[in-house]
Amino acid sequence: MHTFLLLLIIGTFLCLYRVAMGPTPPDRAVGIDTIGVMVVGICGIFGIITGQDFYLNVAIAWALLSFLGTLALAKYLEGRGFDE
Amino acid sequence: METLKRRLLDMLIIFVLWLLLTWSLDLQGVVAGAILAVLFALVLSRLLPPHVERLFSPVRWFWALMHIISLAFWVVLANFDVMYRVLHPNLPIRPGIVKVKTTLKSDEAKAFLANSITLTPGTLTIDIIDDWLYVHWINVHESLEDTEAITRDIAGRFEVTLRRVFD
Amino acid sequence: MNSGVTPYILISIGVAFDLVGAIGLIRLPDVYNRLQAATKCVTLGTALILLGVVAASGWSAMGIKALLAAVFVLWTSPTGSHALARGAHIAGVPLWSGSVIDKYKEDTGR
Amino acid sequence: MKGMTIIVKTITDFVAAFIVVFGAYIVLYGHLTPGGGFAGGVIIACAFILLMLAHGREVAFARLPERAAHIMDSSGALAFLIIGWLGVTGGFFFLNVFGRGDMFRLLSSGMILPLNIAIAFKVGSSLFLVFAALAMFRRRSFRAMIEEELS
Repeated sequence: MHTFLLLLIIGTFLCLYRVAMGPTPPDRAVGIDTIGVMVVGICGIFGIITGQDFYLNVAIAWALLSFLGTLALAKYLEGRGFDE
Repeated sequence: METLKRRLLDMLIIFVLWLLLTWSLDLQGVVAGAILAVLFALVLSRLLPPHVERLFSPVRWFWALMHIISLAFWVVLANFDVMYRVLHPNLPIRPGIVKVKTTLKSDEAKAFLANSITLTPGTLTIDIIDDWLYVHWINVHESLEDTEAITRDIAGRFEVTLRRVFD
Repeated sequence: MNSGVTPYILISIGVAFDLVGAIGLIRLPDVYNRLQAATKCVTLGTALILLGVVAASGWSAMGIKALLAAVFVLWTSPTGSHALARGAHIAGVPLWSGSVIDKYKEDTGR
Repeated sequence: MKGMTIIVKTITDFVAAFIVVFGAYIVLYGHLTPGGGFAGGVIIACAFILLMLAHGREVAFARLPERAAHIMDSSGALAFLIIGWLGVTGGFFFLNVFGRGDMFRLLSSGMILPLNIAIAFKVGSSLFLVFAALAMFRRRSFRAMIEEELS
Protein backbone atom coordinates (compact mmCIF):
# COMPACT_ATOMS: atom_id res chain seq x y z
CA MET A 1 0.00 0.00 0.00
CA HIS A 2 2.82 2.42 0.78
CA THR A 3 4.21 1.81 -2.72
CA PHE A 4 0.91 2.95 -4.25
CA LEU A 5 1.01 6.03 -2.04
CA LEU A 6 4.52 6.86 -3.22
CA LEU A 7 3.53 6.39 -6.88
CA LEU A 8 0.52 8.70 -6.49
CA ILE A 9 2.68 11.37 -4.85
CA ILE A 10 5.09 11.10 -7.81
CA GLY A 11 2.06 11.57 -10.09
CA THR A 12 1.02 14.75 -8.29
CA PHE A 13 4.55 16.09 -8.69
CA LEU A 14 4.36 15.36 -12.43
CA CYS A 15 1.18 17.48 -12.51
CA LEU A 16 2.99 20.16 -10.54
CA TYR A 17 5.48 20.39 -13.42
CA ARG A 18 2.59 21.43 -15.68
CA VAL A 19 1.36 23.94 -13.08
CA ALA A 20 4.82 25.52 -12.86
CA MET A 21 5.80 25.41 -16.54
CA GLY A 22 2.42 25.72 -18.30
CA PRO A 23 2.70 28.24 -21.11
CA THR A 24 -0.86 29.57 -20.74
CA PRO A 25 -3.15 30.05 -17.71
CA PRO A 26 -5.58 27.26 -18.75
CA ASP A 27 -2.68 24.77 -18.64
CA ARG A 28 -2.08 25.63 -15.01
CA ALA A 29 -5.80 25.30 -14.28
CA VAL A 30 -5.80 21.80 -15.82
CA GLY A 31 -2.85 20.82 -13.62
CA ILE A 32 -4.62 22.06 -10.49
CA ASP A 33 -7.81 20.18 -11.41
CA THR A 34 -5.86 16.96 -11.97
CA ILE A 35 -4.04 17.29 -8.66
CA GLY A 36 -7.39 17.76 -6.93
CA VAL A 37 -8.79 14.50 -8.30
CA MET A 38 -5.57 12.59 -7.52
CA VAL A 39 -5.61 13.68 -3.88
CA VAL A 40 -9.03 12.01 -3.55
CA GLY A 41 -7.34 8.71 -4.43
CA ILE A 42 -4.56 9.43 -1.93
CA CYS A 43 -7.18 9.94 0.79
CA GLY A 44 -8.76 6.58 -0.11
CA ILE A 45 -5.42 4.78 0.23
CA PHE A 46 -4.81 6.53 3.56
CA GLY A 47 -8.18 5.16 4.66
CA ILE A 48 -7.08 1.59 3.86
CA ILE A 49 -3.69 2.00 5.57
CA THR A 50 -5.04 3.40 8.83
CA GLY A 51 -8.44 1.66 8.85
CA GLN A 52 -10.19 4.90 9.86
CA ASP A 53 -13.28 5.85 7.87
CA PHE A 54 -13.00 9.61 8.35
CA TYR A 55 -10.37 9.83 5.62
CA LEU A 56 -13.22 9.21 3.17
CA ASN A 57 -15.01 12.29 4.58
CA VAL A 58 -11.88 14.21 3.67
CA ALA A 59 -11.99 12.63 0.20
CA ILE A 60 -15.60 13.74 -0.45
CA ALA A 61 -14.91 17.25 0.85
CA TRP A 62 -11.76 17.51 -1.27
CA ALA A 63 -13.61 16.38 -4.40
CA LEU A 64 -16.25 19.06 -3.72
CA LEU A 65 -13.68 21.82 -3.23
CA SER A 66 -11.77 20.73 -6.32
CA PHE A 67 -14.96 20.94 -8.42
CA LEU A 68 -15.74 24.36 -6.97
CA GLY A 69 -12.25 25.65 -7.73
CA THR A 70 -12.38 24.30 -11.28
CA LEU A 71 -15.71 26.03 -11.96
CA ALA A 72 -14.41 29.30 -10.51
CA LEU A 73 -11.24 29.13 -12.63
CA ALA A 74 -13.28 28.34 -15.75
CA LYS A 75 -15.54 31.30 -15.11
CA TYR A 76 -12.52 33.52 -14.56
CA LEU A 77 -11.06 32.34 -17.89
CA GLU A 78 -14.31 33.24 -19.63
CA GLY A 79 -13.80 36.76 -18.31
CA ARG A 80 -17.03 37.09 -16.36
CA GLY A 81 -17.87 37.95 -12.77
CA PHE A 82 -18.55 35.12 -10.35
CA ASP A 83 -22.21 36.02 -9.86
CA GLU A 84 -23.51 36.43 -13.40
CA MET B 1 -51.53 18.25 -3.43
CA GLU B 2 -48.74 18.21 -5.96
CA THR B 3 -46.42 20.23 -3.76
CA LEU B 4 -47.20 18.04 -0.76
CA LYS B 5 -46.22 14.95 -2.74
CA ARG B 6 -43.04 16.67 -3.86
CA ARG B 7 -42.16 17.64 -0.28
CA LEU B 8 -42.62 14.06 0.93
CA LEU B 9 -40.34 12.84 -1.85
CA ASP B 10 -37.70 15.41 -0.87
CA MET B 11 -37.87 14.26 2.74
CA LEU B 12 -37.52 10.61 1.75
CA ILE B 13 -34.49 11.26 -0.46
CA ILE B 14 -32.69 13.38 2.13
CA PHE B 15 -33.40 10.74 4.78
CA VAL B 16 -31.97 7.97 2.58
CA LEU B 17 -28.86 10.06 1.89
CA TRP B 18 -28.42 10.58 5.63
CA LEU B 19 -28.72 6.85 6.34
CA LEU B 20 -26.14 6.11 3.65
CA LEU B 21 -23.72 8.65 5.10
CA THR B 22 -23.98 7.52 8.73
CA TRP B 23 -24.46 3.80 7.92
CA SER B 24 -25.71 2.87 11.38
CA LEU B 25 -29.18 2.27 12.75
CA ASP B 26 -28.46 3.93 16.08
CA LEU B 27 -31.75 5.44 17.33
CA GLN B 28 -30.36 8.92 18.01
CA GLY B 29 -28.80 9.12 14.55
CA VAL B 30 -32.00 8.02 12.81
CA VAL B 31 -34.11 10.55 14.74
CA ALA B 32 -31.63 13.30 13.93
CA GLY B 33 -31.84 12.33 10.26
CA ALA B 34 -35.64 12.47 10.31
CA ILE B 35 -35.62 15.94 11.92
CA LEU B 36 -33.04 17.08 9.36
CA ALA B 37 -35.11 15.75 6.45
CA VAL B 38 -38.27 17.57 7.58
CA LEU B 39 -36.32 20.77 8.22
CA PHE B 40 -34.51 20.78 4.87
CA ALA B 41 -37.59 19.86 2.87
CA LEU B 42 -39.62 22.66 4.46
CA VAL B 43 -37.03 25.43 4.76
CA LEU B 44 -34.73 24.92 1.78
CA SER B 45 -37.42 24.43 -0.83
CA ARG B 46 -36.46 23.57 -4.42
CA LEU B 47 -33.04 22.28 -3.41
CA LEU B 48 -33.45 19.01 -5.29
CA PRO B 49 -33.65 18.95 -9.11
CA PRO B 50 -37.05 18.71 -10.86
CA HIS B 51 -38.54 15.35 -11.90
CA VAL B 52 -37.37 13.55 -8.78
CA GLU B 53 -40.38 11.24 -8.99
CA ARG B 54 -38.69 9.45 -11.90
CA LEU B 55 -36.50 7.70 -9.33
CA PHE B 56 -39.40 5.33 -8.63
CA SER B 57 -39.69 3.86 -12.11
CA PRO B 58 -38.09 0.39 -12.46
CA VAL B 59 -37.93 0.65 -16.27
CA ARG B 60 -35.74 3.71 -16.01
CA TRP B 61 -33.51 1.93 -13.50
CA PHE B 62 -33.12 -1.00 -15.90
CA TRP B 63 -32.05 1.28 -18.74
CA ALA B 64 -29.75 3.19 -16.40
CA LEU B 65 -28.05 -0.11 -15.58
CA MET B 66 -27.70 -0.85 -19.32
CA HIS B 67 -26.19 2.61 -19.80
CA ILE B 68 -23.71 2.09 -16.97
CA ILE B 69 -22.60 -1.26 -18.43
CA SER B 70 -22.02 0.15 -21.92
CA LEU B 71 -20.36 3.26 -20.46
CA ALA B 72 -17.97 1.11 -18.39
CA PHE B 73 -16.91 -0.78 -21.52
CA TRP B 74 -16.24 2.42 -23.46
CA VAL B 75 -14.44 4.09 -20.53
CA VAL B 76 -11.99 1.20 -20.16
CA LEU B 77 -11.44 1.22 -23.94
CA ALA B 78 -10.86 4.99 -23.79
CA ASN B 79 -8.18 4.60 -21.16
CA PHE B 80 -6.25 2.04 -23.16
CA ASP B 81 -6.61 4.33 -26.18
CA VAL B 82 -5.13 7.25 -24.25
CA MET B 83 -2.39 5.00 -22.88
CA TYR B 84 -1.44 3.96 -26.44
CA ARG B 85 -1.38 7.54 -27.66
CA VAL B 86 0.56 8.94 -24.71
CA LEU B 87 3.22 6.23 -24.47
CA HIS B 88 3.79 5.95 -28.25
CA PRO B 89 7.04 7.79 -29.09
CA ASN B 90 5.55 9.63 -32.10
CA LEU B 91 2.32 10.86 -30.43
CA PRO B 92 -0.18 9.62 -33.08
CA ILE B 93 -2.79 12.38 -32.73
CA ARG B 94 -4.79 14.35 -35.31
CA PRO B 95 -6.99 16.69 -33.23
CA GLY B 96 -9.83 18.93 -34.27
CA ILE B 97 -13.17 20.31 -33.06
CA VAL B 98 -16.20 18.77 -34.79
CA LYS B 99 -19.93 19.38 -34.54
CA VAL B 100 -22.50 16.77 -33.48
CA LYS B 101 -26.29 16.98 -33.57
CA THR B 102 -28.15 15.27 -30.75
CA THR B 103 -31.78 14.18 -30.82
CA LEU B 104 -32.24 14.15 -27.04
CA LYS B 105 -34.72 16.65 -25.62
CA SER B 106 -34.42 17.11 -21.86
CA ASP B 107 -31.60 18.96 -20.11
CA GLU B 108 -30.64 16.01 -17.90
CA ALA B 109 -30.24 13.71 -20.88
CA LYS B 110 -28.09 16.29 -22.68
CA ALA B 111 -25.89 16.80 -19.63
CA PHE B 112 -25.32 13.09 -19.11
CA LEU B 113 -24.70 12.61 -22.85
CA ALA B 114 -22.02 15.30 -22.70
CA ASN B 115 -20.37 13.69 -19.68
CA SER B 116 -20.48 10.27 -21.33
CA ILE B 117 -18.89 11.72 -24.46
CA THR B 118 -16.13 13.25 -22.36
CA LEU B 119 -15.32 9.87 -20.85
CA THR B 120 -15.29 7.87 -24.11
CA PRO B 121 -12.34 7.34 -26.49
CA GLY B 122 -10.71 10.50 -27.72
CA THR B 123 -13.58 12.96 -27.34
CA LEU B 124 -14.16 15.98 -25.08
CA THR B 125 -17.30 18.12 -25.06
CA ILE B 126 -16.45 21.81 -25.34
CA ASP B 127 -19.80 23.54 -25.65
CA ILE B 128 -23.49 22.85 -26.14
CA ILE B 129 -25.69 25.26 -28.08
CA ASP B 130 -29.32 24.09 -28.40
CA ASP B 131 -29.04 20.71 -30.16
CA TRP B 132 -25.45 21.06 -31.33
CA LEU B 133 -22.57 19.66 -29.32
CA TYR B 134 -19.05 20.87 -30.12
CA VAL B 135 -16.62 18.03 -29.49
CA HIS B 136 -12.83 18.07 -29.44
CA TRP B 137 -11.72 14.84 -31.12
CA ILE B 138 -8.16 13.69 -30.64
CA ASN B 139 -8.04 11.57 -33.79
CA VAL B 140 -10.35 12.79 -36.56
CA HIS B 141 -10.57 9.87 -38.97
CA GLU B 142 -13.94 10.40 -40.68
CA SER B 143 -14.27 12.75 -43.63
CA LEU B 144 -14.69 16.21 -42.21
CA GLU B 145 -17.95 17.25 -43.87
CA ASP B 146 -19.80 14.02 -43.14
CA THR B 147 -21.76 15.14 -40.05
CA GLU B 148 -23.98 12.02 -40.10
CA ALA B 149 -21.04 9.62 -39.72
CA ILE B 150 -19.41 11.78 -37.05
CA THR B 151 -22.65 11.90 -35.08
CA ARG B 152 -23.13 8.15 -35.35
CA ASP B 153 -19.56 7.59 -34.25
CA ILE B 154 -19.56 9.91 -31.22
CA ALA B 155 -23.07 10.34 -29.84
CA GLY B 156 -25.12 7.49 -31.32
CA ARG B 157 -23.89 4.81 -28.96
CA PHE B 158 -25.40 6.47 -25.87
CA GLU B 159 -28.55 8.11 -27.19
CA VAL B 160 -30.50 4.85 -27.28
CA THR B 161 -30.17 4.20 -23.56
CA LEU B 162 -30.18 7.80 -22.35
CA ARG B 163 -33.44 8.54 -24.19
CA ARG B 164 -35.16 5.76 -22.28
CA VAL B 165 -33.67 6.86 -18.94
CA PHE B 166 -34.42 10.59 -18.99
CA ASP B 167 -36.96 11.50 -21.69
CA MET C 1 -11.07 -5.49 6.78
CA ASN C 2 -10.82 -8.69 4.77
CA SER C 3 -7.54 -9.27 3.03
CA GLY C 4 -7.85 -10.55 -0.50
CA VAL C 5 -6.09 -9.96 -3.76
CA THR C 6 -8.99 -8.02 -5.39
CA PRO C 7 -8.30 -4.61 -3.77
CA TYR C 8 -4.64 -4.83 -4.70
CA ILE C 9 -5.49 -5.51 -8.36
CA LEU C 10 -8.03 -2.65 -8.53
CA ILE C 11 -5.75 -0.16 -6.79
CA SER C 12 -2.70 -1.05 -8.87
CA ILE C 13 -4.65 -0.61 -12.13
CA GLY C 14 -6.02 2.71 -10.82
CA VAL C 15 -2.58 4.00 -9.84
CA ALA C 16 -1.20 2.98 -13.25
CA PHE C 17 -3.97 4.95 -15.01
CA ASP C 18 -3.32 7.95 -12.76
CA LEU C 19 0.36 7.92 -13.71
CA VAL C 20 -0.49 7.62 -17.42
CA GLY C 21 -2.76 10.65 -17.06
CA ALA C 22 0.04 12.63 -15.42
CA ILE C 23 2.50 11.63 -18.16
CA GLY C 24 -0.06 12.63 -20.80
CA LEU C 25 -0.44 15.98 -19.07
CA ILE C 26 3.28 16.55 -19.63
CA ARG C 27 3.76 15.08 -23.13
CA LEU C 28 0.75 16.22 -25.15
CA PRO C 29 1.04 19.48 -27.11
CA ASP C 30 -1.91 21.78 -26.30
CA VAL C 31 -4.41 22.39 -23.53
CA TYR C 32 -7.33 20.46 -25.08
CA ASN C 33 -5.29 17.29 -25.64
CA ARG C 34 -3.87 17.55 -22.13
CA LEU C 35 -7.39 17.91 -20.78
CA GLN C 36 -8.45 14.75 -22.65
CA ALA C 37 -5.66 12.62 -21.17
CA ALA C 38 -5.99 14.09 -17.69
CA THR C 39 -9.78 13.75 -17.47
CA LYS C 40 -10.19 10.23 -18.81
CA CYS C 41 -7.24 8.55 -17.10
CA VAL C 42 -7.34 10.35 -13.76
CA THR C 43 -11.12 10.01 -13.37
CA LEU C 44 -11.15 6.27 -14.04
CA GLY C 45 -7.96 5.80 -11.98
CA THR C 46 -9.39 7.54 -8.93
CA ALA C 47 -12.72 5.72 -9.30
CA LEU C 48 -10.87 2.38 -9.44
CA ILE C 49 -8.85 3.26 -6.32
CA LEU C 50 -12.09 4.08 -4.48
CA LEU C 51 -13.65 0.81 -5.72
CA GLY C 52 -10.57 -0.92 -4.34
CA VAL C 53 -11.34 0.69 -0.97
CA VAL C 54 -14.88 -0.71 -1.27
CA ALA C 55 -13.49 -4.17 -2.02
CA ALA C 56 -11.08 -3.96 0.91
CA SER C 57 -13.57 -2.82 3.53
CA GLY C 58 -16.84 -4.40 2.39
CA TRP C 59 -20.24 -2.91 3.20
CA SER C 60 -19.07 -0.85 6.16
CA ALA C 61 -19.22 2.92 6.69
CA MET C 62 -15.91 3.26 4.85
CA GLY C 63 -17.10 1.28 1.82
CA ILE C 64 -20.32 3.28 1.44
CA LYS C 65 -18.47 6.58 1.73
CA ALA C 66 -15.93 5.43 -0.85
CA LEU C 67 -18.79 4.49 -3.18
CA LEU C 68 -20.40 7.93 -2.71
CA ALA C 69 -17.03 9.61 -3.37
CA ALA C 70 -16.57 7.52 -6.54
CA VAL C 71 -20.02 8.54 -7.87
CA PHE C 72 -19.27 12.17 -6.99
CA VAL C 73 -15.94 12.13 -8.84
CA LEU C 74 -17.46 10.38 -11.88
CA TRP C 75 -20.16 13.06 -12.11
CA THR C 76 -18.16 16.20 -11.42
CA SER C 77 -14.78 15.57 -13.05
CA PRO C 78 -16.02 15.51 -16.69
CA THR C 79 -18.19 18.54 -15.94
CA GLY C 80 -15.23 20.49 -14.62
CA SER C 81 -13.10 19.61 -17.61
CA HIS C 82 -15.89 20.68 -19.96
CA ALA C 83 -16.11 24.04 -18.20
CA LEU C 84 -12.32 24.46 -18.36
CA ALA C 85 -12.20 23.63 -22.08
CA ARG C 86 -14.96 26.14 -22.83
CA GLY C 87 -13.20 28.77 -20.73
CA ALA C 88 -9.90 28.15 -22.48
CA HIS C 89 -11.50 28.45 -25.93
CA ILE C 90 -13.30 31.66 -25.02
CA ALA C 91 -10.08 33.04 -23.47
CA GLY C 92 -8.49 32.58 -26.88
CA VAL C 93 -6.06 29.69 -26.41
CA PRO C 94 -5.30 28.45 -29.96
CA LEU C 95 -5.42 24.82 -31.01
CA TRP C 96 -2.21 22.91 -31.69
CA SER C 97 -0.69 23.68 -35.10
CA GLY C 98 -1.35 20.12 -36.29
CA SER C 99 -5.11 20.37 -35.75
CA VAL C 100 -7.27 19.74 -38.78
CA ILE C 101 -10.53 21.59 -38.11
CA ASP C 102 -12.13 24.07 -35.66
CA LYS C 103 -15.89 24.14 -36.17
CA TYR C 104 -16.50 25.99 -32.91
CA LYS C 105 -14.49 29.01 -34.02
CA GLU C 106 -16.20 28.96 -37.43
CA ASP C 107 -19.67 28.96 -35.88
CA THR C 108 -19.36 31.26 -32.89
CA GLY C 109 -16.47 33.46 -33.95
CA ARG C 110 -14.78 33.27 -30.56
CA MET D 1 -26.76 33.87 -21.27
CA LYS D 2 -27.09 33.81 -17.53
CA GLY D 3 -24.78 31.39 -15.74
CA MET D 4 -22.77 28.59 -17.30
CA THR D 5 -23.85 25.87 -19.78
CA ILE D 6 -26.73 23.40 -19.34
CA ILE D 7 -24.30 20.64 -18.41
CA VAL D 8 -22.85 22.49 -15.46
CA LYS D 9 -26.30 23.65 -14.31
CA THR D 10 -27.77 20.14 -14.33
CA ILE D 11 -24.86 18.44 -12.57
CA THR D 12 -24.79 21.21 -9.96
CA ASP D 13 -28.50 20.67 -9.27
CA PHE D 14 -27.87 16.95 -8.86
CA VAL D 15 -25.02 17.31 -6.34
CA ALA D 16 -26.16 20.38 -4.33
CA ALA D 17 -28.62 18.49 -2.12
CA PHE D 18 -26.04 15.79 -1.39
CA ILE D 19 -23.49 18.44 -0.40
CA VAL D 20 -25.90 20.08 2.05
CA VAL D 21 -26.70 16.73 3.69
CA PHE D 22 -22.98 15.93 3.86
CA GLY D 23 -22.30 19.26 5.54
CA ALA D 24 -25.04 18.59 8.10
CA TYR D 25 -23.46 15.17 8.78
CA ILE D 26 -20.06 16.80 9.35
CA VAL D 27 -21.65 19.28 11.79
CA LEU D 28 -23.72 16.78 13.78
CA TYR D 29 -20.95 14.18 14.08
CA GLY D 30 -18.27 16.81 14.72
CA HIS D 31 -17.55 15.54 18.21
CA LEU D 32 -17.04 11.91 17.17
CA THR D 33 -15.06 12.33 13.94
CA PRO D 34 -12.87 15.17 12.62
CA GLY D 35 -14.95 18.06 11.42
CA GLY D 36 -17.26 20.22 13.47
CA GLY D 37 -19.14 23.45 13.14
CA PHE D 38 -16.66 25.44 11.12
CA ALA D 39 -15.85 22.74 8.56
CA GLY D 40 -19.49 21.73 8.11
CA GLY D 41 -20.56 25.36 7.80
CA VAL D 42 -17.97 25.91 5.07
CA ILE D 43 -19.25 22.83 3.21
CA ILE D 44 -22.87 24.00 3.41
CA ALA D 45 -21.82 27.44 2.17
CA CYS D 46 -19.95 25.73 -0.69
CA ALA D 47 -23.20 24.18 -1.92
CA PHE D 48 -24.79 27.61 -2.32
CA ILE D 49 -21.62 29.15 -3.77
CA LEU D 50 -21.70 26.32 -6.33
CA LEU D 51 -25.29 27.23 -7.20
CA MET D 52 -24.29 30.86 -7.56
CA LEU D 53 -21.37 30.01 -9.85
CA ALA D 54 -23.49 27.76 -12.06
CA HIS D 55 -26.81 29.62 -12.23
CA GLY D 56 -26.12 33.23 -11.33
CA ARG D 57 -27.04 35.29 -8.33
CA GLU D 58 -30.83 35.24 -8.60
CA VAL D 59 -31.23 31.46 -8.40
CA ALA D 60 -28.90 31.13 -5.42
CA PHE D 61 -30.77 33.88 -3.58
CA ALA D 62 -34.06 32.16 -4.41
CA ARG D 63 -32.82 28.97 -2.71
CA LEU D 64 -31.42 30.86 0.31
CA PRO D 65 -32.82 34.42 0.47
CA GLU D 66 -30.50 37.20 1.48
CA ARG D 67 -32.66 38.23 4.42
CA ALA D 68 -32.82 34.67 5.78
CA ALA D 69 -29.04 34.44 5.51
CA HIS D 70 -28.69 37.68 7.50
CA ILE D 71 -31.03 36.38 10.20
CA MET D 72 -29.22 33.03 10.40
CA ASP D 73 -25.88 34.83 10.58
CA SER D 74 -26.90 36.97 13.55
CA SER D 75 -28.91 34.30 15.38
CA GLY D 76 -26.00 31.85 15.17
CA ALA D 77 -23.72 34.25 17.02
CA LEU D 78 -26.50 35.02 19.52
CA ALA D 79 -27.16 31.32 20.15
CA PHE D 80 -23.45 30.73 20.80
CA LEU D 81 -23.44 33.49 23.39
CA ILE D 82 -26.67 32.28 25.04
CA ILE D 83 -25.37 28.71 25.34
CA GLY D 84 -22.19 30.10 26.86
CA TRP D 85 -24.15 32.14 29.41
CA LEU D 86 -26.23 29.08 30.37
CA GLY D 87 -23.09 27.86 32.11
CA VAL D 88 -23.28 30.79 34.49
CA THR D 89 -26.33 29.20 36.11
CA GLY D 90 -24.05 26.40 37.30
CA GLY D 91 -21.06 28.49 38.22
CA PHE D 92 -19.01 30.00 35.38
CA PHE D 93 -19.03 30.84 31.69
CA PHE D 94 -19.16 27.82 29.29
CA LEU D 95 -19.76 25.31 32.12
CA ASN D 96 -21.42 22.17 30.77
CA VAL D 97 -24.97 22.15 32.11
CA PHE D 98 -26.30 19.40 29.81
CA GLY D 99 -26.09 15.69 30.46
CA ARG D 100 -23.17 13.68 29.15
CA GLY D 101 -25.01 10.72 27.58
CA ASP D 102 -23.49 7.41 26.43
CA MET D 103 -20.10 7.21 24.78
CA PHE D 104 -19.81 7.14 20.96
CA ARG D 105 -23.45 8.03 20.31
CA LEU D 106 -24.85 11.24 18.91
CA LEU D 107 -25.88 12.83 22.23
CA SER D 108 -22.66 12.21 24.12
CA SER D 109 -20.90 15.52 24.31
CA GLY D 110 -22.92 17.88 26.46
CA MET D 111 -22.86 21.38 25.04
CA ILE D 112 -20.39 20.80 22.19
CA LEU D 113 -23.18 19.67 19.83
CA PRO D 114 -25.37 22.82 20.21
CA LEU D 115 -22.25 24.99 19.99
CA ASN D 116 -21.28 23.21 16.75
CA ILE D 117 -24.73 23.85 15.31
CA ALA D 118 -24.58 27.54 16.27
CA ILE D 119 -21.12 27.91 14.67
CA ALA D 120 -22.35 26.13 11.53
CA PHE D 121 -25.24 28.58 11.12
CA LYS D 122 -22.91 31.54 11.65
CA VAL D 123 -20.10 30.37 9.37
CA GLY D 124 -22.27 28.97 6.58
CA SER D 125 -24.50 31.99 6.09
CA SER D 126 -21.78 34.60 6.57
CA LEU D 127 -19.38 32.88 4.14
CA PHE D 128 -22.15 32.79 1.54
CA LEU D 129 -22.87 36.48 2.10
CA VAL D 130 -19.17 37.37 1.92
CA PHE D 131 -18.83 35.55 -1.40
CA ALA D 132 -21.92 37.28 -2.78
CA ALA D 133 -20.68 40.69 -1.63
CA LEU D 134 -17.19 40.21 -3.05
CA ALA D 135 -18.58 38.98 -6.38
CA MET D 136 -20.70 42.12 -6.68
CA PHE D 137 -17.66 44.38 -7.04
CA ARG D 138 -17.09 45.22 -10.65
CA ARG D 139 -13.80 44.04 -12.07
CA ARG D 140 -12.05 47.09 -13.39
CA SER D 141 -8.78 47.35 -15.25
CA PHE D 142 -5.73 48.19 -13.19
CA ARG D 143 -4.97 51.09 -15.49
CA ALA D 144 -8.31 52.73 -14.66
CA MET D 145 -7.75 52.19 -10.95
CA ILE D 146 -4.25 53.69 -11.12
CA GLU D 147 -5.46 56.68 -13.12
CA GLU D 148 -8.22 57.23 -10.60
CA GLU D 149 -5.68 57.11 -7.79
CA LEU D 150 -3.42 59.65 -9.48
CA SER D 151 -6.10 62.16 -10.44
